[in-house]
Amino acid sequence: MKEKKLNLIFILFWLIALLLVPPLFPRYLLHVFIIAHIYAAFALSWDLLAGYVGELSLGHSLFFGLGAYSIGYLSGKFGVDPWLSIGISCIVTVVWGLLIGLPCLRLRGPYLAIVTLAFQMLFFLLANSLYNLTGGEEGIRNIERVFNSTESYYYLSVFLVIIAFIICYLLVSSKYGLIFRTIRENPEAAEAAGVNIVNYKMLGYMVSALIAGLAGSYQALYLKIATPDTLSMALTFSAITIVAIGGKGTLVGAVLGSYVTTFIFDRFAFLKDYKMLMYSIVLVLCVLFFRNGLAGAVKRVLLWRKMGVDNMPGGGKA
Amino acid sequence: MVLEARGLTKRFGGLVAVSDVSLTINQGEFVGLIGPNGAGKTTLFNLLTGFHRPSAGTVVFKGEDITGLKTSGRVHLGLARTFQIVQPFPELTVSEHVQVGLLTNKRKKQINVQQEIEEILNAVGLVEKSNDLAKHLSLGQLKRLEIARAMATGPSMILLDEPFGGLGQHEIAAIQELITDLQHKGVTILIIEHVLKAIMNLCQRVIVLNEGRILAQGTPEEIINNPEVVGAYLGKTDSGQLKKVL
Amino acid sequence: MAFIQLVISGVLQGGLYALIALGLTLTLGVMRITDLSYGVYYTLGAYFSFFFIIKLGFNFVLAGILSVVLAFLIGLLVERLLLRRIISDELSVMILTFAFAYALEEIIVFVWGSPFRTLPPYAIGTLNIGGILLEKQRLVSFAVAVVLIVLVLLFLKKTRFGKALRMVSQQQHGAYLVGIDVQLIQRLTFAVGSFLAASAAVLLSPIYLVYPAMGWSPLLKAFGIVILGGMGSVKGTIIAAFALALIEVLSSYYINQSLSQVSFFVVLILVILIRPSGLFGNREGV
Amino acid sequence: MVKRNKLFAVAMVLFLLVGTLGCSSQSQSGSGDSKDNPKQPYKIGLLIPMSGDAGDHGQIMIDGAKIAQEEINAAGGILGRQVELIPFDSAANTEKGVTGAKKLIEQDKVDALVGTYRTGVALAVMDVAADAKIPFLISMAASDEIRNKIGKDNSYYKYVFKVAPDVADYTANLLPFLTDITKAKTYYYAAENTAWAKQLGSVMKKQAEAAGIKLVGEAYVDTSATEFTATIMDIKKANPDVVVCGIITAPGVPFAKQYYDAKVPVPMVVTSGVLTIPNTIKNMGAQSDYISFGLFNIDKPITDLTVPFWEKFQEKYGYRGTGFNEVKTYDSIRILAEAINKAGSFDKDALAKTLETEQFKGLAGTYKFDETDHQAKWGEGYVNGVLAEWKDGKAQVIWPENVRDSALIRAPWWK
Repeated sequence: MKEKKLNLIFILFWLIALLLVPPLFPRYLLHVFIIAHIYAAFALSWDLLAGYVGELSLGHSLFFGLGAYSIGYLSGKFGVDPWLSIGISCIVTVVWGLLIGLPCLRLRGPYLAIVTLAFQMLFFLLANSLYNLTGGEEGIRNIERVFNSTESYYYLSVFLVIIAFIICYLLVSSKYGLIFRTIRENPEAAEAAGVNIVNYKMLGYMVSALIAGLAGSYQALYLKIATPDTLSMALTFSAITIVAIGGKGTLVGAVLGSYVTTFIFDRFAFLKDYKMLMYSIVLVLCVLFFRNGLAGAVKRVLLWRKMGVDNMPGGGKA
Repeated sequence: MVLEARGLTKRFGGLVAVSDVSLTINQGEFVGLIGPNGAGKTTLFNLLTGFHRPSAGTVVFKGEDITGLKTSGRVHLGLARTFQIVQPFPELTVSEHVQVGLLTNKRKKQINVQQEIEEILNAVGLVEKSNDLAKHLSLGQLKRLEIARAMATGPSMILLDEPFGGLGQHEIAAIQELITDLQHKGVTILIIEHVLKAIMNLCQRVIVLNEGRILAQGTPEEIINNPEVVGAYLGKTDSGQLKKVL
Repeated sequence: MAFIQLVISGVLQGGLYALIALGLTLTLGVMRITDLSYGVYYTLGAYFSFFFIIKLGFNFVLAGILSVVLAFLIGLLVERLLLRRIISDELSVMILTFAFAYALEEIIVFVWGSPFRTLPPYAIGTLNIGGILLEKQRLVSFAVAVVLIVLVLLFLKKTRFGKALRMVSQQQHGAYLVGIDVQLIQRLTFAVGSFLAASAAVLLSPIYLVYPAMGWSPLLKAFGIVILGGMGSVKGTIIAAFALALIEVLSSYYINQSLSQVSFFVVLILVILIRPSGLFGNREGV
Repeated sequence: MVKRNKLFAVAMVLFLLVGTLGCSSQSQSGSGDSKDNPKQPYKIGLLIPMSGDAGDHGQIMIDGAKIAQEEINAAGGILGRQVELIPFDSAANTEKGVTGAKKLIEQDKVDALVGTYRTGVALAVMDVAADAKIPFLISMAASDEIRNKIGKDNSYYKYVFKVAPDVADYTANLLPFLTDITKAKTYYYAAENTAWAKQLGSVMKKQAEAAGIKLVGEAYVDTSATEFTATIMDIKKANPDVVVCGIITAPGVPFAKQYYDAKVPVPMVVTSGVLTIPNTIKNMGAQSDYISFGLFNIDKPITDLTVPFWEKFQEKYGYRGTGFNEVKTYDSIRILAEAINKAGSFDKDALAKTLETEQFKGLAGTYKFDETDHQAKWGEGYVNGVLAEWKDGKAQVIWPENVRDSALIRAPWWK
């Protein structure tokens, strides 16, 4: 139960730090923070599936894009109130999560990975080619402006990422978290212990879709446009990288990883072509040698004197 | 009658692993399932517990046709199992293994989970290991953990797949005791075991499977003296030799 | 007439699809991993032959042989240095191979740049047999692909290595017990997969074109074919490859040309949903 | 378990550290607002893709931009201020594009923005530029939607101008091939299944019909297609006088090769993209022969700037320009400099007024922006393109007549 209190302390500290950002930092960095928060929320949704349920969603940007396009349609095309649009687009992504998850989650490992990838590619293709419906490369525009100042968008992004974190945290620290981990560790044994794995995977999948969709619709709201980029494989790739760098199955890792990679990307913008190379090599090395990521490294440094690191309960599966 | 199988058949491609098996097991009974390697024992277990769908035949548990039910659904009805090759959750603690079983137990109100975990761990003798990760346990401890997890689901029948496999005399005795306790609590038990000696003492009835079919069933005494069983186990040798093996 | 022309085109295409998918099906069957970097060996094969033909001026045959041999060696190295460390962790393998595919793409951009490249044709012109047009290049590529596939099949059937490979594919634990060096078999199979992907690229890059992201599309096609045919079933893979190519060509003429890719995804998704074990797979529970 | 406390403490420290890092480097680079100061360079932010699938375009754009920068600086700069270029890799991604625009405007304090390759990026960046009241010259992104958006709210997008040709200009560029060169009565449109190619197709149809040319068939193929037997059979069945090709990405090459091998008896003209780039054609051998294509510029005396630019480019970088990226980036920067020089001040409103009213010389002709939607005008007397044909790996200009190398070279099997 101590852990719960400590996580609350983390959120509190984090929140205070985030509130200090606008007065202390120049305006451009607010934008970078906003982007980092969008990625953090998206990475959290991916980590929930990969790090806790143990399912690799290779087409995860599908839900990000669905969120973005939903708000694009509602606000940009039909002039629905943007706040209402966010709510509706969350429902839309959850329904899509259900539609896709329902048949797919019976499948395991490679099949699920490939089917989610196929769905994402299909939607990406359609977004690019169905001009009348999706605007093709131009995307869907004219999403209503909700704030005039970057600060307000920033606070909204803080709200978004904290909400995403809390949802994920509450889920994984409840009995559902334990059940998710049994599915990750050994699905057959979980089933034999009475876990209806399809139902629980479905739950994880829908919550994950909800958060990814929320991140996507926030991005569309902020940029006032939804383009096929939101459905791209590169976006999924960045979520995977963020989680791999931050530490899989820790949640804190997704947040840390997002700050680190976004700021590194920003600092090293001058590297041009090489930064993607650097990025992907870092990812390969993380998977090979640094499997618990930043969160794991922090844990290791703090605990190595006191007890064997391997004995840490609740740690992510290596 | 708790569990009944009628005409169970399982084909993998061209291979028939289980062929037209019918059996009944009564409330509170302790039944052994033996047979040479590749006889289809584990496949039969998988059919009974829902890991495999039968190619033909039905499974009835407590009067309900469960042929189409998933494994977890059968567990909720009170049909639990253990695995031949232990299947722990490596990164979960021992108490979490038990907790999962309790969480999914829908027939029972959860009043004091912590206390129940302790009780079960006490029963299997893992209480001092309750905060250890499963990956740090020995094989004997893992075998007991399997049984603890199955017990936590509140079963009225347990299917044990070689609970003594790979263990030493001492550990076998401990698990034997655990199983006997279970039986005394009224749990029906179906057990696959290679250590025949162990189950010959425990079982009230033994079913022999060979090449996917039921070869014989009866009391342990009848089985040992059945020439067909002897043939299946040892080719064309005499029953004296089988008795020596047993 | 139109129908015959289309069927012939579909068959010619199908041979190459089969070649690409064969390597993946072997890897999946023997290693039990989802190799998302499979397309990279296709890309590498194309860039190697580009390098040998254009930069060094080698002839096509020599360049092709060198390219596939290099791809084979890289496959060996990747298996040894990267995959072996984490092979038991399914999720890590997928993330690693996905990341590796990205990294290699970036390395190719770094070394050769990102523009489109083309290669000269190895056989120019078209045969006209009673109104049916047969491009010589596609005929040659089909012939080589068929020879390679037959060689692989013979190899699996006749040689000791092939038998061991099939044993590992069917019963990994059993293979251990009878004293087969499973690691060695897996490593060689992975390299053979790289070899097959690269050889498809060598045959196809003079017909298509060469660019860093070229490997993703064959990767998805190969996965689709393997899933259609049933994981680990060589026969199913080959039949599915031809079936898919024929469906593509016929549907694009008789239905709509823009739908071949969409219909590919739709068919793939449908098959997985209705019959997850594929058309010829028999593995239980997926 | 208490140790977890430390974990989060360290996490927080890390988090703040990263933030401070960002802050400190910011304070170094944010070097004051001394605008209009003749000592300060005039900063132009270039938003271009340097990585991702449009990555190779970015370098060509920079190469073109650098020549403009050198020329302007050699001629004394913009009202005495030297030009400084600050590129940012937008990776052809909307979010990165907006990030780039914000960084260039808020951190690097650029005076103007030039660029964007993708329409989606341009549409998002337009708003950022308009909010910050920074002049933004769109150099490559072509869609009509950009000028529609400007036209609808002309006062908000006061400083946004579109140097890039419109969709209708891409097709107008091809039209002489049908009317003057081949005197076609019918054409077939083969394109890839993207919104861009579909837009091209519908605009082309309108323009062709106005010229009395009928569309007799069309095919939209996948962006990953490799096998075109069906398309070619359909073309033969439709029996057009000309094939217009809108397959501008990867499948363009196998299509052209198969088209050549199948000896389709009619000429083909390509709108832009992969088949117009010398690098692609280089190793295609005979299979690239007889492909005609539209370009925005080539080393012919279209204006007096053109030939010197192409020579300088070739000499400086050792490769030939593509006639798109480098030309439009160069022209955008030149226009910006010329407009400020003409306006005689750095005042943005004066600049916008000058851009709206005056004419400017570029490589591709004379730029005159529409007063309401700020689109550079196309046609005789304004900006215009050229048509060329590949033969033996070289681009032979076939139109307009005053600069052409030769008439259309006919393949032996054409009807």
